Formats: sequence, structure tokens, C-alpha cells
Amino acid sequence: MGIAVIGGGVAGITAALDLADSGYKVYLIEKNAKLGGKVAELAECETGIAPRIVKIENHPNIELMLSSEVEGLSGSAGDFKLKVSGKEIDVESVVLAPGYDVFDSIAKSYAIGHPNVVTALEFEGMLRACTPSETGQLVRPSDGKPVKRIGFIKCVGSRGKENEICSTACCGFTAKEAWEVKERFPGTEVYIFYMDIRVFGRDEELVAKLKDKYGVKYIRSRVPEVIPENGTLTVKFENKPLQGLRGRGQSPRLENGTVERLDLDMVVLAVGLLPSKTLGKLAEIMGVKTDTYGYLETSLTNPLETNVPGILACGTATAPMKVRESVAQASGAALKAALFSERTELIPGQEERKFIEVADKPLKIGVFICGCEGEVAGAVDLPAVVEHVKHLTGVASVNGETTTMKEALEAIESGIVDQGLTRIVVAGYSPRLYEDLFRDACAKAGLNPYLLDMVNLREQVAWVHGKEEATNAAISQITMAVERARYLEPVPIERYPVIPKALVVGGGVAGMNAALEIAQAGYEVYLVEKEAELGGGLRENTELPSGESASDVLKEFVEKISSNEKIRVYTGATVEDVRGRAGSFRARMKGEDGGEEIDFGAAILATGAREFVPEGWYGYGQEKKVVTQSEFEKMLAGGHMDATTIVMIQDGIPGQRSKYSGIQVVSNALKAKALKPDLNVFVLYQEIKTYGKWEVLYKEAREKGVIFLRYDEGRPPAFQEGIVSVYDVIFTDEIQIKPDVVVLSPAMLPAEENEQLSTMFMIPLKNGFFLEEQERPKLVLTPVDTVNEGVFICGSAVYPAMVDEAIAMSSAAASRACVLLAKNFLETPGIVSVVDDAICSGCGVCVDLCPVEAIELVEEPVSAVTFGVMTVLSGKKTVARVIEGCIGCGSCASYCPSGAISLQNFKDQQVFAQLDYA
Amino acid sequence: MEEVVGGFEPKIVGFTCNWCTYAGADLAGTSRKKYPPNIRIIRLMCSGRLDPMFVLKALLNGADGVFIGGCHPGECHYIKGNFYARRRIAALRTILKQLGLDKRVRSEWISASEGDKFARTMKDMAEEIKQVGPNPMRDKIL
Amino acid sequence: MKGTELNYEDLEGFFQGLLDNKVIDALIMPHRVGNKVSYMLVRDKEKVASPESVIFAPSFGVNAANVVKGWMIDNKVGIVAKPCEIRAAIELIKLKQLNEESVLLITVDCSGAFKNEDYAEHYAEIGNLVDSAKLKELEGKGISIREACAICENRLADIGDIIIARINGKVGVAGLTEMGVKALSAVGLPLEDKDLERREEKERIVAEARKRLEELPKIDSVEALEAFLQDCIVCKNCRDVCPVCYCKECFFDQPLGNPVGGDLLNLAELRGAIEVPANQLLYHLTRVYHVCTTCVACGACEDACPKSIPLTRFYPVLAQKVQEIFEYVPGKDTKEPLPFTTYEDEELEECLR
Amino acid sequence: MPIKTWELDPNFKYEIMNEPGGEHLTACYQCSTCTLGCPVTEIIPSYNPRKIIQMSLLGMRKEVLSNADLWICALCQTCTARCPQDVMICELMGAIRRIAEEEEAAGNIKIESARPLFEKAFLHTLQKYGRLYDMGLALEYYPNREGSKIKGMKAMMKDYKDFGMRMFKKGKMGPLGGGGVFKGMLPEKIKEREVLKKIFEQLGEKEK
Repeated sequence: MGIAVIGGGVAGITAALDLADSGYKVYLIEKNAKLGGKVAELAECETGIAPRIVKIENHPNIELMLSSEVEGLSGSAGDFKLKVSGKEIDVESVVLAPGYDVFDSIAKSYAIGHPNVVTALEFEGMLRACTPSETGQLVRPSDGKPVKRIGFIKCVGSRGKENEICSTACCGFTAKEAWEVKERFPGTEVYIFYMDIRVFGRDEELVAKLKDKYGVKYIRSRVPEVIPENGTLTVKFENKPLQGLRGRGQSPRLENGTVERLDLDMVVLAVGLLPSKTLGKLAEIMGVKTDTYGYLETSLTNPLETNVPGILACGTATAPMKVRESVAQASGAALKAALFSERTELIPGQEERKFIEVADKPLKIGVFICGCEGEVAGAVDLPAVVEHVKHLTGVASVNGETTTMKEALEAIESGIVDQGLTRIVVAGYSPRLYEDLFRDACAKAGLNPYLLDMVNLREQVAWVHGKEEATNAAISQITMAVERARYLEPVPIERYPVIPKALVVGGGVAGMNAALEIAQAGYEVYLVEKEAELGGGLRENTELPSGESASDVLKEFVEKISSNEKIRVYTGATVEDVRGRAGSFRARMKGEDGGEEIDFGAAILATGAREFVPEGWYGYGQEKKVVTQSEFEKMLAGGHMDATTIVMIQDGIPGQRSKYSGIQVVSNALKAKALKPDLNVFVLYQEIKTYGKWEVLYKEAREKGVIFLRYDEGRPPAFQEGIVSVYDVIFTDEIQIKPDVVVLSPAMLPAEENEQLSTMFMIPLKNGFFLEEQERPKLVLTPVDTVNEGVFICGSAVYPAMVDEAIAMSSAAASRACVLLAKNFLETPGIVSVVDDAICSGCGVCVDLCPVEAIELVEEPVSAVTFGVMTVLSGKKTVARVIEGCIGCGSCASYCPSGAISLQNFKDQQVFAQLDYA
Repeated sequence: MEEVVGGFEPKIVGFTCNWCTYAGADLAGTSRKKYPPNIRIIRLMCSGRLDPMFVLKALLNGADGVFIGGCHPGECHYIKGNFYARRRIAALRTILKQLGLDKRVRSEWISASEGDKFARTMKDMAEEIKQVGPNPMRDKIL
Repeated sequence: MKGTELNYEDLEGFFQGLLDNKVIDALIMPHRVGNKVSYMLVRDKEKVASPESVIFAPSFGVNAANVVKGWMIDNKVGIVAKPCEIRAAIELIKLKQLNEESVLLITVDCSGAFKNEDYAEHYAEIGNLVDSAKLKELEGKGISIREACAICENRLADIGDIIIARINGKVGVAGLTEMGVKALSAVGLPLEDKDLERREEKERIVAEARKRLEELPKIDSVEALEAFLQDCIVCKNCRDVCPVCYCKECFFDQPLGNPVGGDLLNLAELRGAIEVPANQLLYHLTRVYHVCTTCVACGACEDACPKSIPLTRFYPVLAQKVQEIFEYVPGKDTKEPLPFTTYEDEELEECLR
Repeated sequence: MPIKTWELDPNFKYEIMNEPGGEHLTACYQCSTCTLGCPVTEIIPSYNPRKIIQMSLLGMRKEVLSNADLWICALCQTCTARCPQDVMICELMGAIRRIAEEEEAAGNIKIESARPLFEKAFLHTLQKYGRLYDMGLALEYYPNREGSKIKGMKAMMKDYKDFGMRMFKKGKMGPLGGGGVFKGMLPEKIKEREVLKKIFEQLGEKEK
């Protein structure tokens, strides 16, 4: 039996890998002939998604079914029979990740069909194919002239008649495309036409940077038409004059209703997302429900489950969303699917293995130069390189024949086994993403994985230099690597048992869900909450935007947790000290009843966020009529409304916005209107961020008569002597309101303990929130992983998230933790520092330098030296010792003047060798 | 110095940290940003691993320039590595300055998302080193 | 600072008192051997005789800090030495090569020093005590102090636990640290507030030293460096006598830094030909980097060079500029962190490109 | 002058929504699609449909109803066709105009536009003949606009001197046009005027 994952896009790939890596048999079903989906089409993404595709293709636990379609389903959870392109497979559960389609009935007024008008996805393709022409310019497809001005038009095919909801992802990817344009073609003027900028967390910083640093002009206008004239594209917008267009330092004037024209060289349409065209049919076959908009139906508190047990849903098939959310959902759905299944396969890397002893063997370096599907072969004269490399000292064989990574991996394995190679040099792909795969291949064939060196011929040679230059550079870099390889040493790798327990810090909705998920997967969990009770933010709320009662949801969680014997809850407790590494951590807990040591293999940080108390803002704290949204929500829960006029001030307090604050505003406004239909409700705002399906709430609020007044960033409203005054940008005039209640949406602050947890768990913070593993410019493919393996983050500890997202993320964190906990053992990291006792002077500078306190000074007995009958020199000496936790930065090694402490795999001699041949 | 300065192609040894500058160089590649082929990259895990002796060794080996790339201060993958690196490089360059060698050594903070900055830096540096001229140690018996 | 004024002759009693009252278990201090000055380690107080005739002698043989390097003992030893030596000792304390609790650092004023052999040769003219006027007069006769001393800005005793300053025909003794003050009271000195900072004199010395530094020939190119080090035989004496070079096994004594046989042949193959002994430039450049923050500019390296290479023009001169960018004066305070172990979030960007 | 909301009429929006065509007023999210596509705004920049909507939403009853711009809309339907929220701006303008006319009839406001008079005259010719009769329209419209017959005739002559001549030449109006000397001078009537009468009757009832 096994688990079927339907859809081979980024979500499907993520789900399949999580499952396969924890020992489940996976059928990955993709209707197209290749994996990767939409993400593989994005400009920079091949570097992120490609290694995963290779991993899938080589994964022993994954059966890949390309060009396959699901035709039928029978049975029930734990015993499904799935008909796929004529074949029948038995699976216990199914993960649906069929993805999305782009909106394709764009209005003719956008001059669609004109070569210089492209969709965002097409533009990605252009950026990707934009080879380094000598000018380094972005050119118009129509005539090859450089693009001086480019405009992005948002909300094409979303938030409108044809597609009611907001596509969520566009604001973010538009910003990223604009950033890429500015970064690569700095001379290009970039204009972005928008209605609301719906970005959150770090994307907000990107937008701010675009506006302030890159000079991208954000213009609020829903541009309805693109007029092609004499080779340019004219758009009209309502904003005068263009902010910053006439030189910097000028105060931006506000829109006043005068129509301006702008000539552009290119227009990019940020086209909306729609459910995949085949989703309806798939849903019918699977018997799962879809919602009004055609997406798979899930709920706010169960964002990954369909109406059919054993069939999980994730990604853009459930709602429009960004890659970050999509992969989080996929990980989470994978873990939920695993609950129905039995682990039948081996976990890769857990098999017994023995490395060949190389010390006594002659040096035999095998050089493998991969053509990288023409990417390298096309730019580098490979035969010439092979000819040169062949003659280098120590080189036993050179293989220049492989064209794909799969072939290269196989060639290496057979080279080690059949030819007895003792060092491997791979020239081709960037080691940053593929080193693990090649190290694994070496290990599989019995060679210590650190006897490998990689030369980056593709990213750093073939793609950036002309042919002759590239060939010379390739020869040089390979020579350096061969020389380095001569001095590579096998790094001792020890296996240590994984403690099959997890620690979850934070007892809010994310923490509780993560704890439950891990416990259901069969592992023990310590759940630590600093307050006296579980619940976190749920305790502050009365009703969720879905209408569910917050206390009911909380009660259900608490009941499930208390009845689960695998979960040990510590309330009023904090984590004090953490030691160890992935798979084997030890922490000291400080709780009401003293301290206690706990051991665990993985940790999840789900500390949540807290509302800023807006003391003093708009009279909060002094005036009784000024309340926060959550306080207002409690007033509403009382069931009656005395006020006649209510003013809500959104975005009025600087700081981090939560992802739900806009939703909270419209939903509370609606509730108030429901209680008293003739209530005057004014919402003062800069952006209404009702992303995704929440857009309908915004519309409903307007329809119910809630008045939305927009103000400019630099002119926040004021509340004085009972009058709220706001400078409205449409009237370009001040509007005054006499409210009975003023409702504020306070900014969100990171949990106070993040600072301390950051140091203990070595997770960097950004603005006080935890930072995920890879801060990639475009895509976040590992949203819950951190730089510290074995430690995961989720929920509002990462950024203030909505309930469904917090739940999905925490399921993802649980899933990632379970992938680790499923292993019997892990291996000690190879790139760590080591001390040569005989040389160490014990100065202790390395101890001061170590960022993770992984070096300590110890007193060692000096072995006695005997002269005849007399023993002298017995005594003690102080030397440095690397203890657990070294992360391999090498700061110590580059200080140590005698080289007593050195970094494995980056020893002085290894670097010297490269230098000699550079 | 038999080579004419105009036709002189400098050899630059580049030390880059794995997480930022090396990744930035990768991004330059994926975005097909062309830059002169003078650089020979040596990947370190962190600019904190850069022992200034490596720079000295490179210069004495005849490298015309040495480039050092790390994460922006405060964004080090290892938290503090580049802060230490910055002090070491500053000290080394102060020594080299007195010996008239500092122009051959340049460090930049280039993040994983700054592919363009990497390519630009490579172009600038190749130009700069061309101006400075060949390393007098190039063909010396050392 | 707390201190008192003594006559030169009272110093004998003071040092004996330190030993007598078990403030320290032993004393390292200069003593005279014929016309020369060298250090002795004294445990018997009777061996302390007329210290005033030798502790200010303008002579430099060995850096006293180099003598105690690696002494991680529990006993307490007093060290009577010049500012540069005490500063080296303080750097060694930071580098855990000397136990702070086991030393009592007694710094004496220095007026600049001659090489031991020069001092011996001209002892009759120089004598036991000199001042700047006397030095000028000697210089006129072609008897000059060491270059390291000529460019030294830190000749006045102002660091350590106790300072012994020469003022108006008397000596001022003061404790700078708690340990120092305690030691002074233990020998029964009447203590009062004493200001021995001598700012004006200090300024005059600094100005003079900077002038002399400017006058030194510069090594301002690789070619100049090559010429400068031409005679170096890589004997590594400069390293051995350096008080702040503290490695148990020097990189340049290890195979990678001191290649022999096949490794050397490989290098020769790579470059066509190599200079032997190898790594001459790498050795000195690496070493100057290694000591650039800790170098106390004592000039011991130059004294030790069998080829008489004026190493003061290299080591202290290059190091001083590095110390300037970190605003660091080595040996000022045991509590001050070494520049390479600390950082500011924003700094030094101007030094990077 | 700041706009004081407490002096405004919060029920105005509902009043408009009760009129046929005004139903979707509050769906507006001020995206400016209507303004950007409006051919009238191109010529008369002060005319901004979305501003009229926002004023209506805010309850600026008097200002909206007496706003001369209300009557400029050429009913080209571009805004209605493009509006992503289906506000039906043209119809909405009609709805507001009707309220304005009622208010004027009740003597509460003064409409600063001749447009309603024109429209009335237009409708009257339609009601009478079933098709447009320019001369009839002009004879009703000008005197009403100018307040007396004589002034009206003067104004008419002034307008027709230039614009009218062009219409004559195009044969849109007699006597010099191509369709005979009296073309346009006398009304043409459609055949089934009985049906037309019924239509007007029914409309009249609905209005009540």
C-alpha cells in the first residue's frame, strides 16, 4: 500500500518528499510529462525546485507517474483503489495538490496579444530567457528596443466580476518581479498600478524598499485599458503628479481625479489565479466538495482536510496563495495523509554502510564533468577540458560524457565501486544545491562523502562567460578542485540515535496543533506554555472570522491534548537552556514546580505574536470610547449596540500588521451592522488587505453600507475633542466624524521570549520574528525549516498569521519534525572544527569567537615523559576542545595563529592547494 | 613586466562565503549576468573562515587581486562570522596599505539576492586591477 | 592613584619589603653583570641590592614578558620592568599565557634604551640614569638609543599594578590596581592621593616619537619589502624573542609552513623556481598580521636578528596603524578585549575596499 | 472646509439604492476604473464619476444633487461595462438625477444644469411623434432655459448660427438640407403611436 499524491507541482513535490523521506511508499501522479508545475516556469526558481525534482526522480520510495490522469476512485480511507491512466493502485490515503490555472479571459482593452503586453508568468519566462546580451538590457519583444519604462497592472482577472476573490499571490510576485527588473536593469523605470498592496511580513519590507530605495512608483489606480500607439503602450491613471516622477525630495501630491497618461514600453499584467481547469472533474472522481469559487472545500480550522476522510487537500487547489503557504500546506497534508498509512519502506540513508579505508590506498581522483543537459556542454569546450584535466597529477579517470544529473550520479557510483576511485571531483552544478545529492551518491558507493569536491561550471562559468573564456575558467577551476581533492581527508562520521520526542514551545493554536499532529504520528511531545493556560491568542478572541466560537475551538483542542497520553503539557513554564543538535537535544525547563531536564529530537517554536497595547494612540487608555478591535469584538459579543457612529482606524499605528487585521476590520464592521443596520460605520484605511476568499467579506461590508475612507501614509487620522478628522485622498479634503466608538487595529509584536529562544536555538530573528532557513529573493520553499536543523518554526512566531495559516504551518512544522523523528539515527555533521592538542596553546581566543559556545577550555594531563628512571614534565595543560553544537563557520580556525584548531574539509592545506593552482 | 598594461588580464582569487556571496554568484549565473572571467572562486562556508594568510598567500603566488565576499553585516548565516571577518580584513588591508598592496584586495558584502551586485563587482574589480597593473610578485622567484 | 614619594635609595627596602611581607614569592628584576644589565629571579631578599642603580638603566636585553610567558603558576611573582615589557605581559594575560593572579606588575619609567652591547661598550659615558638632554648629548657622539625606543610613545610608567616614576630627583611609587595598592600598604608605605600622570611630559614624548617615526625609512612597496628582507635567513629568532608570539608550535615550523622534500619540489614545479629557505615573505607578512594588534613595539625582534635587519621599521611600524584603526593600545588594561575577539555592528567599512 | 459627516445624510446612499439603477452603489471600492475610461472626463477634468459615488456614499446629499457635473455624463456605458463591481454607473447617474429632479420639483434644490430641461423637451417630442423632432425640441427647450420666449429665440439663434448651420448642411435639419427644403422643419411621425402611448402610460404609473 502507499499514499497517492496528485499533482507534481511545488506542493505535490513537497508532500511526496516529506512522505517518502519518512518511509512511506508514494505514488506521485502528474498529468504533464514533467514535474515542477508553474514554479518551474518562474525566472529564478530552477535553482530551488530542480534539486527536489532530481531527488524525487532518484527516490527509492517514490513511484513517479507522469502524463497520468486519475480516472476513478473506490474504497475508503485506509483502503482506496485509485485508477490512474488505466492502471489501478492501492493506496491508504490521497493528497490532492492539482494546483491552479491562470485567468485566461483577459479583457480586450488590455491590448492582449500585443507583443509588449505579457502576463506575469510570461514575463518570468522573459526574465529567465534574458541572456546576457552585451547591453544587459531588457528589450521590447516587438522591436528589440530597450525597455525604459515598464508598468505592472495588478488585479487583472481578480477582485472583479469574472473572479470575485483576490488572487493573494499577485501583490507579492509583482513586487518580486519589479525588484528583479530594478536589480538587473537599474535604469528601467518601474510603475506598479494597484488597488491595495496586499503583502505581509517580509514582503512588506520589500515593497517599502522598492518605493524608497529602488524608486519604483506605486500608483493607486485600477488601470482598465492599455492603448498601443506608435510602438508604445499608453495607460491612463488617476494620480497627479506622478510621485517622484519629477525628481526626488518633492512631496508626493495626492490623487485629485485628474487623468494622467503615461507611455510605457512594456506592460505586465498580474493575472489572477483560478482553480485548475481539471479540478472540477478530479473533485467529482474523488467525491470531494468544492466551494462557490470552484476550489476544494476546506475550513478555517481544518484547512487541509476535505469532506472525505483520507483525502487531504493542499496548495492553490484550496485557495489562491503564495508558494510559501502552498508548500507549508503540502507538508502538513502529507503528515495527515501518513496517519492513514503504514510505513513500509526504508528511510534513505538509514541503511548500514561502511566506508572504504582510503588512507592506505593510492590516490585515484575521478573527475566527472557533466554537460548539464547542454547548459554546460554548449558553453564550454568539454573535450578540451577533458584532455587537459586528464594529465593532472592524481587524476585516474575523467568522464565528460554524462549529460544529466542522474547519469552523473550513476557514473560516480560505478566509478567508486568498479574503478576504486578514492576522490571525486564533480564539475557541473552549483554545490550549494546539489552537494548533498552527490555526497549521498559517494556514501552509497562506500566512499566517505567528504572526499568529494564540486566545481560550479554551470552557474559560475557557463552562464556568465563567453565560450573561450568559459573553457579556460573551467580548466582553472577544475584544476584547483583536483588539487584540493588530493588533500581531502575522510571526515569521521558518527551515527547517534534520534530521540523520538519533540518539544513544542508555545501553547497557542499553532503549538497545540503541532503537538497534536506529532502525537498522532506516534511520538511523545512536550508542550510548553508560559502562561498558566493553553490557548494563546484564542483566549483573546470570542469568534473566529468563520463564525466559529473561539472558546469552542479552544475547548476541542484542549480536550484532545489532555486525552492524548503522548503529550505532556507544562504550563507556566519556560525553556531555559538548550544543548545538542538535531535528533538529540537536551533542555532545562523552568516551571512552577522547579526545573526539569528534557530530551528531545526536534523542536517547534510556536510562540505566537502579541498585540501592541496602543497606549496613548488616539487617546487609547485615556478615552473610554477608544478600543482595540479585539475589545470591540467582545463588545459585539454582548449582543447589543448603543452607538450610532463607529470609526475604525486601520493602519493608524506603525508596526507589523497581522495578516488578519483587515479581515478583522470588515468582519467586525459586518457584525456591528448586523446588530444595528442603521449604524454608521466608517473605516479609515490605507490598504484593505482582505486577501483570497476574504475579499467577499470586504464586498459585503461595503454593500451593507460601511463607509471606507482612504488616507495617505504620511497623513494619519487624528482624534481630538470627540472628533476624528482624516484627510481623505479622494476629496483631497478633511473629513470629520463624531464617533461614539473609535476602534484601533494595533500593530503586532513578536513574543517577548523570541529573543531568548533565538539565542538558545540559534535561529536568527528579523524584526523579532523567527527567520526561516533560506531567505530567498523569490521563493520560500522551506517555510518552517530553520538554519538549525531539527528546529522548526510556525504560526505567528514567523509573522502574525490567520488561524488557517497558523494551523497549516504548524502541521507543516510537525511534518518536518516527524520526517526527522522517523529516523533511527542521524549523523554528526562533517564540517566541524577539530583541535590538535599537541599544538594548542590554550589562549582561548577561539572560545571567545565561537558564536555558538561550542568550544571550551579544558585542562588535560600532560603525558609524562620518561628518561631512564626519571619521569619529568607530568602536569596539566589547558587546551581548547570542540564540543557538541559546532556549526562549522570556521571563525576559530582563521584566528588560530598556529592552526591548532582547524575546520574539517576547509583546512589550511586544502585552501592552500587551491591557491597554488588558482 | 613584459606584458602591456592594456592587454593584461588580471587573475583574481575570490573567497566567497557559501550562503551569501557564493549564492549571489549563482544568482548572477541563473540570471545570465555576464562578467569578466578573471575570477577564480574559492568557496568557504563563511567569510569568518577567511584566514588573512590565505590572502597573503594568494598575493605572493602572483594573484593580481583578491576578492572577499560575505553576507551583509548582521545577516551572517553563522551570526557573527562576518563581523570578525571585517576586523581581520580591515587589519590586513591596513598592513597592506603601507606596503602599497591594499588596492589589490577588496571585500564586498553581497547577499544571495544580489546577483547583479556580484556581476557588477566582478566587472568593477577587473577594471580596477587593470588600472593597478600586474602583481609584481607574478613572475618572481619566491 | 594612591602612592607616595621615596628617595632612590629607599627602593631597596621597598623591594625587599615586598618579599619579606610575602606580598610576592619571588621577584623578577634587572641586575647588573659587569657593564651589562640582565634579569634575575630573586627569592632571597638579600640578593636585592641597590636596585636604583639598575632598574632605570637605559639598556634592553630581553623582554621580561618573554621570560614569564607560559607561567601558569599559582605562586606570585613580581616583575619590575619597562612599560613595553609590562604591556607585553598584560597582552599575555589576555591570551591566557600568564596567570593574572600570579604576577605583580611593577612598571618603571623608561627614558629609552640602548642595545645591551651598546650600553656595555659606552657604559662609562651613559651611566645608570639618563634624561632627554643626556640622550641628545650622547646622540651627538654617535651613541643612539634603539629605533624602537626612539619611536616609542609609551615611555612613562602608566600601566601595571604599581608604577615607579622618576620625578625631580625622587621616585614616585603608586598603585594603579587594587592589588598594587594592597602591596604598597603591605610594605608599610604611607599612602596618599598621588597624581603621576605627567600629561605634559607625555605629550612631549609622543610628539618627539611621532617625529622620529616620520623620519624612519618607509617600506612602501613590494619591491622595497623584498629588498628589506633580502638577507633574512628565516631563522625565526625574531619570533622566538617576541613577547607576544605565543604559539606552542609555530605554523612555520609545521609541514605546511615549512615545506621540505617533496612538498618543496612540488612548489618549485608550480612556480618554476622558488627561493630557499622558502616562505620568507609569507613568514614575515603572516607574522606581522599575527602580532598586529598585540605588538608592544619593544624592538626585541630587531635586536635578535642575526642579519641586523632593522625589523623595527617593519613590525611595530605596520602594527601601529592597525592598532590605530581599532583604537587599541596593547597592554593598557587586562580587562580590555583583544580587537579580534570583539566588534561593533557598524565599523571599519572604509578599510575594506 | 472640512466635511462634517454629522451634517450629512447617512441614508442618502440607501435612497439612491432604492432607485432603479442605483442598487449597486455601495459595491464601489473606488478603483477609478470608471473615471479612467470616461470620455467626458478627458474633456471636462472636473467630472469624476467615482467622486460622485464617494460623495453619495458619504451622504453629501445636497452637494451631489445640486452638482452640475451630475448632468454631464454622456451615457456611453464604458464605465458600466468595465466596472469590476457591477456598479452600473450610467444607470446610477440616472437614479441620482431622478432624485435631484424630484427635489427640485419640491423646491428643495436648484439644479445648475439645463440638461433636465433638454431631456424633458426631448422626451416630449418622443412622446408626441415617436422620434426626435429637432425643431420642436428647440422650441420647447430654449424658451424654458432662458426664462422667456424672446430670450429663448435669441439664444436659439445664437446657437444655430454656428452649430445649427452645420446640422442643416448635413441634412439633419431643414431648410437647406439634402432631404428637401422642409426636411426637419416638420415632425415625422412613426406609425404605431398607440403602442408608444402605452409605454409612456406605463412608465408614468411606475414612477408613481
